[in-house]
Amino acid sequence: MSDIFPKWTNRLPLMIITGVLLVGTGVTAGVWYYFTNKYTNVGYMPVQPVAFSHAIHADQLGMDCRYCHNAVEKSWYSNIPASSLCMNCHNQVLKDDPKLAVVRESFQSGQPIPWVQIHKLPDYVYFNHSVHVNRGVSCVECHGQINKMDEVAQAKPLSMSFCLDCHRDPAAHLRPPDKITDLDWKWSENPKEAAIKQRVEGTKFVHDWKVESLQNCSTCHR
Amino acid sequence: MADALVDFKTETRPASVPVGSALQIKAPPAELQREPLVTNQRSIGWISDAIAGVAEGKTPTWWWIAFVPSVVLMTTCFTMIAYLMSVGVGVWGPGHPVMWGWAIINFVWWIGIGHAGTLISAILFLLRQRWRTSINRAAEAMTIFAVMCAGIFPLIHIGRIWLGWWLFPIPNSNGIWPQFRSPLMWDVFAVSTYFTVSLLFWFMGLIPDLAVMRDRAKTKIRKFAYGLFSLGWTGSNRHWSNYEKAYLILAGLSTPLVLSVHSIVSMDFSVSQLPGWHTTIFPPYFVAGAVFSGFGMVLTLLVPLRKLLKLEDIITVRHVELMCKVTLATGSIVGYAYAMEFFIAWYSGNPYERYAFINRAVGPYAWGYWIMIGCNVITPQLFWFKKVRTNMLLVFILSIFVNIGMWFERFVIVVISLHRDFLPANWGYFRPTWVDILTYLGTFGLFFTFFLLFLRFVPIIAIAEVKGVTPQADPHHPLGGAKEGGHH
Amino acid sequence: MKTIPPPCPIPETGPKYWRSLDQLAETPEFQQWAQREFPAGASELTDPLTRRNFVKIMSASFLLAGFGLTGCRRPVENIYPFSKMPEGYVHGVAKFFATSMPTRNSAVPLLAKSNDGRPTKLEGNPHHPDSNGGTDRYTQASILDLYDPDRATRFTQNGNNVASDTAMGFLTELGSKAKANGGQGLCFLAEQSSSPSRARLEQVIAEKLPQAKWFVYEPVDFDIQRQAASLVFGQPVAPYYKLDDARVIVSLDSDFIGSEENAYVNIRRFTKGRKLSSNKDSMSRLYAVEALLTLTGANADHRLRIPSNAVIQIAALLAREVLRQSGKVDGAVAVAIAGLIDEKAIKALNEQLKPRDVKSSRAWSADWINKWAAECAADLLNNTNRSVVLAGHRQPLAVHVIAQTLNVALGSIGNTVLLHAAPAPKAGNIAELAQALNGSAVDTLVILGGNPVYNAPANLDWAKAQGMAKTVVRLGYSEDESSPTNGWNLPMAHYLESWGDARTSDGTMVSIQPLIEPLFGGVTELEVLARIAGIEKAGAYDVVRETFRSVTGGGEEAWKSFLHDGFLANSAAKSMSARVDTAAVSQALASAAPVVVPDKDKLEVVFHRDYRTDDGRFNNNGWMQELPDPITKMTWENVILISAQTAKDLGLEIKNREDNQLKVPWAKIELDGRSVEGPVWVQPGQADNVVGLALGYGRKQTGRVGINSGYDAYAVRTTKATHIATGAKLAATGKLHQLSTTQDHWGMEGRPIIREATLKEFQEHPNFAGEMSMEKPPVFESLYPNPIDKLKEKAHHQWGMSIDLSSCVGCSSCMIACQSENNVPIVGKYQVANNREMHWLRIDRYYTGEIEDPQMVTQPMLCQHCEAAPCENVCPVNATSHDQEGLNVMTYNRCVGTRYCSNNCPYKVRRFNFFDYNRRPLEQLQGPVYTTPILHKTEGEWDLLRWWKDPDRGTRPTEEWELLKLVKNPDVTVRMRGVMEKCSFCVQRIEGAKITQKVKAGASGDVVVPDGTIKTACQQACPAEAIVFGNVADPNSAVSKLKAQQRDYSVLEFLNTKPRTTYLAKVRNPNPSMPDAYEMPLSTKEFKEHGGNPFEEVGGHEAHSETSPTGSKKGAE
Amino acid sequence: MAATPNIYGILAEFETPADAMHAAEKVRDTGFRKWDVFTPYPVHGMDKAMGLKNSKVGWFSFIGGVTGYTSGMVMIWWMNAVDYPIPIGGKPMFSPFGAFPPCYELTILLGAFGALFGMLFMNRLPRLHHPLLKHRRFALATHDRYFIVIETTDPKYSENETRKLLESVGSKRIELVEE
Repeated sequence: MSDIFPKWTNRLPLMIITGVLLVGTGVTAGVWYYFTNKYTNVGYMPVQPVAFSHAIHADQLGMDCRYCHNAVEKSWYSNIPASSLCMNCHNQVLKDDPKLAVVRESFQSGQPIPWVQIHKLPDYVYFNHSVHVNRGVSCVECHGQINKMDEVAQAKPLSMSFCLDCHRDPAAHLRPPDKITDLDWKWSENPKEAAIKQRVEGTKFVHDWKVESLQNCSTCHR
Repeated sequence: MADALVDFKTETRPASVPVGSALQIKAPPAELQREPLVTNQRSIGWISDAIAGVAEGKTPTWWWIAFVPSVVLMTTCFTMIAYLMSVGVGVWGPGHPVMWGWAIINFVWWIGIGHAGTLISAILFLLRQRWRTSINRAAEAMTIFAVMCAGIFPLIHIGRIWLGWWLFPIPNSNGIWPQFRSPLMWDVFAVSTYFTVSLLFWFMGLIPDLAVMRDRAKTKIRKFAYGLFSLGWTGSNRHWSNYEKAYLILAGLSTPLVLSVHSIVSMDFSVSQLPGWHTTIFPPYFVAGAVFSGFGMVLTLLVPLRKLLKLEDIITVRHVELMCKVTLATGSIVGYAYAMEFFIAWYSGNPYERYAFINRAVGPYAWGYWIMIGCNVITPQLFWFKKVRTNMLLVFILSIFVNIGMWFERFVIVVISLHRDFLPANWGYFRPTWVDILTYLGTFGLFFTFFLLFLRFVPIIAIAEVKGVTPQADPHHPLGGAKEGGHH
Repeated sequence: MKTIPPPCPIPETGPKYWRSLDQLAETPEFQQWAQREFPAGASELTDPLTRRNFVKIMSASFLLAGFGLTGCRRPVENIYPFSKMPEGYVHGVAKFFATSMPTRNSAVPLLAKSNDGRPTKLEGNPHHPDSNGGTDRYTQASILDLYDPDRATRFTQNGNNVASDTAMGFLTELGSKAKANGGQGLCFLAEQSSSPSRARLEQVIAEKLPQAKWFVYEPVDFDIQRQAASLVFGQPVAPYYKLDDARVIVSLDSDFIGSEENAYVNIRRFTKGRKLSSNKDSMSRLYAVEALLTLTGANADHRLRIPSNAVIQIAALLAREVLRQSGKVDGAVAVAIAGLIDEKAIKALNEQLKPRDVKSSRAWSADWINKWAAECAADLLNNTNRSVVLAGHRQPLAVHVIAQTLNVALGSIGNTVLLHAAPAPKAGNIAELAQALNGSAVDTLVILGGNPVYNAPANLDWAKAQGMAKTVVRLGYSEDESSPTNGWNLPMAHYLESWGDARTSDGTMVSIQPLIEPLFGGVTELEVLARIAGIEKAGAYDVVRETFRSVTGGGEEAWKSFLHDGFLANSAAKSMSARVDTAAVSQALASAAPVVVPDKDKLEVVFHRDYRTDDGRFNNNGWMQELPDPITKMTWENVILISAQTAKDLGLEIKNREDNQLKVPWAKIELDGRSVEGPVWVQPGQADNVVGLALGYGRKQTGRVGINSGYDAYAVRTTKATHIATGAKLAATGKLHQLSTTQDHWGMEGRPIIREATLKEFQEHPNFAGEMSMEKPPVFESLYPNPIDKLKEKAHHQWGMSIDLSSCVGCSSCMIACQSENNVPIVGKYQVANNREMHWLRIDRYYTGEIEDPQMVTQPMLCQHCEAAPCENVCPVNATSHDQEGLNVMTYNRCVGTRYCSNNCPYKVRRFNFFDYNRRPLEQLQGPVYTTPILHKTEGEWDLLRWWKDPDRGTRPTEEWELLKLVKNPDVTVRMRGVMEKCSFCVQRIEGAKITQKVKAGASGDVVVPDGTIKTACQQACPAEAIVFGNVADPNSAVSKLKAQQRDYSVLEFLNTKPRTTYLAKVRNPNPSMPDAYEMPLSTKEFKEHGGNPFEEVGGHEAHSETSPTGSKKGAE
Repeated sequence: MAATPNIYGILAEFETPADAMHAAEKVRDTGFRKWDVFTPYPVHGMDKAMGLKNSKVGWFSFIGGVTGYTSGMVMIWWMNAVDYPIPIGGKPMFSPFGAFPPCYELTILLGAFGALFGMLFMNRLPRLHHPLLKHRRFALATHDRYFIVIETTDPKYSENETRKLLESVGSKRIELVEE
């Protein structure tokens, strides 16, 4: 009878249990990491048709975000500037640079530049830029230090729980309205002090501006 | 060690048994005779032979005749599910205001059927009803397959089947959890627990019997398969000691489980505020109904099976009678519940409540209501008569009526309550579609495919348990070898 | 750590989702496409970007939605910014433009919402002097026509495609050729229009081409109002009714709430005269005399049902009484009117009213009709200067003449009836044109709009007549029955694509400006006429601009404000005084036709304008087709309406088993040798021996929506009797036909769902509505506090709604507005029969009393936003929940579709997407076997593959989907199959307003949205102002004040769901001296019969505990 | 003590449960430790005859049940009331009553796991390879015979004496079982 099952099979249950535990942990950890926005979206850096550098424009030249993204305070949508806006400067600066050929061509032909969209939310999420930037939420909260990026990459997961982090505790993220587009701004160079100040000032903003900590479904889904 | 095979038929018969009266042993003294659970004084070895023989012998023709259509029906079921998933729930009948239709009816019906298995194996075990041993294995198998059929429906009835996993508390990047106030969440836990525990219970009971099969196996594949699943069971008494304790605990756990599952299923209705659903009587009424329907189904299955498999000595007329009595008792409880519902509706003074019940009896679906009353309240009353209980054909027919009646009970609750509720402007009607019907019939294919496979490969009666209840298994019984005056 | 993903090739086309599609502008594909589609118009693309040109590009670019790309880490979504930014354009912010929708002789002033260049929603223009922002259902639905995939998309000559330039060139050529012979042989057939520009062009053509002839045809013609007034007052005038100033209103078959012109204005004025803020207020009283049960009759305090051709008798009876006591009208008129009275006919009619069932409790007497008229007349006389008599457009001239005479006699002229100057059109009618055609006197026939082959009187055999012209030029909105084979078919531009002008009923001049360039290059009537007239600047814009200059003399500034406001301020017509032209009146009365008392073998036929498809113009409009008729609640077809008694007499009884199989007899109606077949339906309250045939269905050549819907009543309609005919026969064919209704149970079963009282009862028992509530259980503190109560303290608003059932007339405008605002799909006739219609807001209609003469009540039913919502706690996945402002929110993307919430909703206002209604074409919603994507191909591509490439498009043909998605509101998620949906109180508007307020607040705490800022779509569309929405936490808000009224009640209050939507009970105002006076409304009586009594002082609660079971089925059979 | 290493033990066969039980009592009284009785079904009274104590399986089940109940309550409380409290139907964020049904089910589920896996653990099953299972007569242990096996590793084991003992208690057939 037992010739079917050699002696080593008696160790089988232990081996199976160990194996299942190991594989199970691995799969769970893998799914946890690789199947979430933190992995699938963060770091997404597609090749853009024009090698536009935010680092040069926003950081070195000190241009305000809203010079180009001028609808951000008025619309749910933060617009990508039209080629004509690029040409405001670039018909003088670097006007013959080959890197800008696509922009010039677009301006002349009227055909838009096919920028690749990076920050994308599902259609059923109604994120509104204007209400955030007008009420003390900086660009940096969702887009990261885009002013340091030569090529834009997604910095934050932009998942629902990412949104909830801020919505549950707005005091930890609000800043003075004039510092919204200053992506390097900090309450203090000393991180400890900055944290304390953020808490104190943030709580004050929440109170004074009547900021609601909204985690209702209707806040984002309609 | 192929020669290690033992020919059970020739070598192992107790020496005391004369060859001529092949499978019989001497009758005990008259004063010791009780109504036997195994008739014709069969020996312990015979029990093994008879039961294991079912799975070992040549596949009978009737099995194929039953199996082929079952597989066809099962395929139909899966085809219908694929059609449903690819098109939408609209291929079924539900609409405004009857948003649940056959799917939920079938779910409750199948899960109710499942209850008999657990009841037989757990509650009767705790109550020391030893007659359960010859039917519990098949009843448990029936439970598992019925719960499988039942479990399909809540899963496929939802609009976006591929998101069904949202009903489980799995961490996700949306940071959102299930809503545990919903009876449907309770259902998820109840049904999955029920299925799992039933399976464990069944499997545990199977371990010694699979060892029997292993030890009788002649082919390598059988040896391997039975050997693997019997987990190396030897029949050690030290093992039996733990085993019996565990079995007792499982029976103890299954008893409140079986009561809770249908109570929770009933809460799908009673927690709502719909007239006809919003009733405190539902949990006991549902449990009674479930047992009623479950016994109905056990009878439907076992009455022909004992004949086909020649197991009349193990599943005796007495067993059938006892099950008829349980059916009679639970059927009466169910009938009482129907009456009570009407009384409470009248007594409540709530016109909406009253209308809901009057509408059952005289509304557009009155036919459904009266089928239910006829099958569930009137037919079981025939079991008062011994003549009916012992007439196998009649029992078989009546058990089918019970099954039909209980399906209609769920139809009455789900559809008739929903179709006319508070605002008359909403009132509507429900009609099943061909997909509803084929899906439901398809689950019979699923059920019988599994059940027939179970008949072929697994001992359909708990061999060890049946052995344990025979007098010759009792060391204190003369047939068990005890000396005069017993021994303690 | 992260690597740059492998470079994805740029996909061939742009974004996939229509919401992000707006981000697409110009692409090479578009250019190619445009050149292919608009070979003539492609050059325009190089024009400087004006707003509308940009809009055209935007819209057209949607048509490029295409193919996703797989194989990369995630599909690449490209963003296409503008190459050059249009001025003043902020991407993503909706804009509103004033415009108006032209109707027959009038217009509806509008504010049209434009999302990134595509109009998505229409609202009334509240700044217009004769508008409160309400609209009618036709207006709300008209936006869907813009995106109708079946509209005409091409220019054709003899059925062959031609370039638009060729076609327009032909018109110019036609004009110059005609000029040579003075327009000999040139005929125009137009629809009615109030456009000053068209009038001007008509004038120009008349001058340049004196031999050319004008004809006007409307199948449903309201011009009789003007004709009668002009006749009575001896000068060209048209009446305008100020119903709000009237205390007594008598409708002589005038469905001024439903099917008359400018019903939305009438509703506003009518309900304004009946608003009650407390039991001290008074309200007007409405008497209706009619054959069919119309919305007006349903809202009347007293209603007399009588065959249509006999209405003149009631008019005469009234006039006799009134003129006897009023000295304002010449005695000769009184004599002429008295001469019309046919006592024998009245007696016969009276006999028909007599209840035949001995068990009937209906009152009746031998002089019922006379008494009714006498008391009604007495009431009118008691309210001189404050009463009004209206005659309906179906009635002959004589009735209108009597009505205006009555108005004069009652002193209404100048008070409740204004006379506005209205010059008579110089045009022939269609019969004359047919004669000319048949006499081969027409070389070129220019048909401007309309659909004469379908709707011209049957005896004219128009299809043949039209073929007699040498050339037919037809400007049509779709290629339909009237598209000529012998000539040109020009696609007509939708009014939202057109320049134009019009006048509203009060005479105010309104502008029509395009929100979008014509999607398929359609042209307007004005452009066609201008070309033929040989006007140099023949663009519609130039024509309208020129008209504006010539009419008003206004310059650029005035023009700009005209466009901006949408109307010309102070341009309303002046009220004129007039006196009765006795001779003309007497003459008109003398030619009145004698009354024919119909019987079951000689039935009277009434052709009526359909509440949904109008005269057929909305036949291919899915919203209208699926809108249940406000009275019959039938969808997707018209029915042959007869009374219960007539049905019995003719053996056409209908067994309504309420089992989703509404099989009714298919009957044949014969009239003067012509016949048509259709399904018979019993209409409670309809006069006996009268058959109602709704126009607008049974079209032979229409779009994919309207095809196979209903029967064609035009087939038996002749010039002899355009509205009322007698001598018809109705007989069963033996066949049965299944109808689709949204409500097959008629009675309220004595339940206090709609609560009613008479004005007198309301005055004496102001709290009657509350008294009808069920006995409350002894109230204990809730075991647990409602978490909402805690959130309320922190939230800035608490939303609620109040619906005044006294004001709701059941017009259903709100239903279409909701459908338009919230992207509510249509499901088709088959699915409606399965009770799967998707309307978030429905209008429940109940009849009470006997089927012969019931009272009808309507109730808008939508999500009640219960504070203790039963739907929420049964959802296993948190898909429906509460927000802190008291909204019951539905998160579609979380819904798995258990449908439990719907089962547990006592109001059953939740709707489930049983199929992908947005992605399945209608014909695939026809069961019982539905196509499965596993086995089906669309446009030659396997559905699953197609789905993989673009999950949104589904199995709709690409062109259909690309067009239909343009009508979607981008602020509302388009729901997929398997999810539940319901009224959200227009949460997108609420959130939008809150965001706007917060953006405005910036770094301040001024975040509370002021009252009145947010209007829900239904509220905005409601001309009756019956729906009010707002912040209930603010005691000064409009909604709080309404909820504080005595009539306020919650439906099913005993369930303690604490609805945020409450109703104001309905109050009727019967005249106690009328023979059919009632002490309490019939529904209240029914409630009382079931044991309740709201009018007993001693604690209503005790009375209610004795309620008996409600098993009886009233009214249904 | 001098058992050959390839002998597992000595196997005595009995025909009736009574015989086996009496034999077991003798073996127990002799003081053997590493021995066992093998029966086709649990023989009533055999535990006592072998001198076995009450099984400890119950504890596994108890621990499982307690774990199930508490983890259920904590999970539901944390998910619905702490991590993401959403107002639902006017009901409290957490109530032990609403949470009871799932917790009840979890109690049973983990209790059942405890019972089954506790039993398997106590019995050191699955053990697919066993010397007895190779023995040809032993297959009858699941049929209708009763066996007593005394292992060679038992300190009291001695082939001859043990065999005699087993013979004395009535076994008709005694064999050695190879490892």
